Amino acid sequence: MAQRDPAPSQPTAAGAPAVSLTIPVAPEMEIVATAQADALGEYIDMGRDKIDEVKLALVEACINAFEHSHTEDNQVHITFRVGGRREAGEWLEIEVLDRGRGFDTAGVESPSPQKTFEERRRRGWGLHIIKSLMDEVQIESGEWGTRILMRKYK
Amino acid sequence: MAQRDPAPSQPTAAGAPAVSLTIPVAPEMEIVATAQADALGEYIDMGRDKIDEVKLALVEACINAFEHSHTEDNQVHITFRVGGRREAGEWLEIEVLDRGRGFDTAGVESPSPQKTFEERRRRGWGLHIIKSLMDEVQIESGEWGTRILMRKYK
Amino acid sequence: MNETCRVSVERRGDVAVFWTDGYINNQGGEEIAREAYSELDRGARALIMNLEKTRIVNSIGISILIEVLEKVMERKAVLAFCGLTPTIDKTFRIMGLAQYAAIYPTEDEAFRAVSAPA
Amino acid sequence: MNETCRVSVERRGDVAVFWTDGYINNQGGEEIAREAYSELDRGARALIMNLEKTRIVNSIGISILIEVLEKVMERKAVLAFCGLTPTIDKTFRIMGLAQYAAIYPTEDEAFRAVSAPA
Ligand SMILES: Nc1ncnc2c1ncn2[C@@H]1O[C@H](COP(=O)(O)OP(=O)(O)O)[C@@H](O)[C@H]1O
Ligand SMILES: Nc1ncnc2c1ncn2[C@@H]1O[C@H](COP(=O)(O)OP(=O)(O)O)[C@@H](O)[C@H]1O
Repeated sequence: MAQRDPAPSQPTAAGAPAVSLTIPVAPEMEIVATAQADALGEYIDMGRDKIDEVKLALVEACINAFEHSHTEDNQVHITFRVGGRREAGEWLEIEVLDRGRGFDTAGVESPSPQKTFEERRRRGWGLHIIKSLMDEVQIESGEWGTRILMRKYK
Repeated sequence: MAQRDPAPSQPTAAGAPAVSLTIPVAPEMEIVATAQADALGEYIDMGRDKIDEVKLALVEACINAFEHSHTEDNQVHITFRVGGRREAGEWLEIEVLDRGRGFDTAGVESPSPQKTFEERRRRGWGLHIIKSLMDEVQIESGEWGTRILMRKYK
Repeated sequence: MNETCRVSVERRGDVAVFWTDGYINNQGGEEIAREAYSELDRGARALIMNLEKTRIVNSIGISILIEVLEKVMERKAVLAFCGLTPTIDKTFRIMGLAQYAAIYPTEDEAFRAVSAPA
Repeated sequence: MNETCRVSVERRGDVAVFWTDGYINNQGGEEIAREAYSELDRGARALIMNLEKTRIVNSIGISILIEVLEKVMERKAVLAFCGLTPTIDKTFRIMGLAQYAAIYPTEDEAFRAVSAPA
């Protein structure tokens, strides 16, 4: 693999117990990854519907990496952290990192039902869905790849 | 972390798609790990009962690492591979690696119901259970830590 | 790989009822679309999609369902969804699918609604 | 953390029926042991453990169940298990628990067996 700058590391929850998962770029591996979101959601007693929201956001982040990133290592790196004041955790945070070609985050056009139905531009909803379903989302992208950090409170 | 020899690497299934999971040494993280065995078992359409056997073997390998290894990095590294002739995979292989102090694998006494009940030595079943539930098991241990490689066919 | 969505269809007069089971991604969406177009070709006037056994529909899957919805509208037929989890319901609303297709809690309600004389 | 095993107990005459729900590890095992000893102290002559809502019992959990079984035998009471998954059944047989405790498919069968006059 070519040398590149490392991804910026600013763990918002340093010290929180982390579970890291690396999945290959392959069909339906995004669903395999959601099993971990499920297990950690249950670990902090997050409700079923919120866990489903987290799982869909994770699916969207993974399929973006699969489809758009052209990663060099053919992998997507996911880190799960739980934390908060109470022992068992108050939030679940997921970082999805690909070492792909990145994109201009400011240049992404916002989707709308009108564009979708009237102009028949049906794609382009992934990032919007992620932002709608998670409580906090940070997206960073550059030549080193793309990193989405998202958090959901119980 | 101190420099150590790396664990011997002899992936029996090089090239097979791998999912890697790192969990912290913390209560019930072994159950969080089983979610991945579940998902990958389902991915290759392994039957429910066999998946349960794989999950228990994984639990035993994790709690051994938690309890006995005194790992330096406070983590357990798990790699899942699926493979075989057919596209969707015929087996699930799990490698559980800790960077702990290791143990003398030849020196472990075999358990038996008699020792358990008559001599009241009730522990010491973990490795035996792993070997009973999985189709193939390799255990390597040394100063670098311990590595259990186990495979189950569909 | 049994995550792949299974689709079954039953015809009741000019209503076709679809049941999905599992993850709806591009593949699952295309499977649904194939079945839907074949029912429209066979004269179905209403399609009901019962998603109660599906917990995740990704945005690609939804984009295909939107394509199906557009075809349904072109044919002057109707499309109704039922059995949506709160998350799927929310996503359908975000993407505007709920503005053009009807969403009912249960299959019975969907069936009564699409069978009512216009 | 809701993986932790929940244990509930119901007394029927001198039989105590236990239901577990979730993973039985050291903590879950100790919870069961506490409840079991309290039932023995309150004169139970038979304990039935229905594990149908438990899919994993680890070897530490089993070692605690074996301790409970030994206490039960010391008191000349009996212990019966039911609702075991094939994997739990297999592990109980490997560790010899099945040689000293009875295993029944269903709670009814276990209840009939332990209630039968000796
Ligand atoms: N991980 C990524 N790597 C490279 N480009 C990405 C990544 N994620 C998103 N993008 C870019 O952002 C655009 C919008 O993404 P998204 O909102 O998920 O919609 P869609 O995937 O349907 O295009 C994509 O078309 C792509 O150009
Ligand atoms: N990952 C490990 N690191 C260090 N020692 C281990 C590890 N796994 C097993 N052992 C050693 O092997 C012994 C037998 O393990 P096991 O059969 O699982 O039974 P138990 O954990 O109940 O003792 C342990 O007591 C320990 O000394």
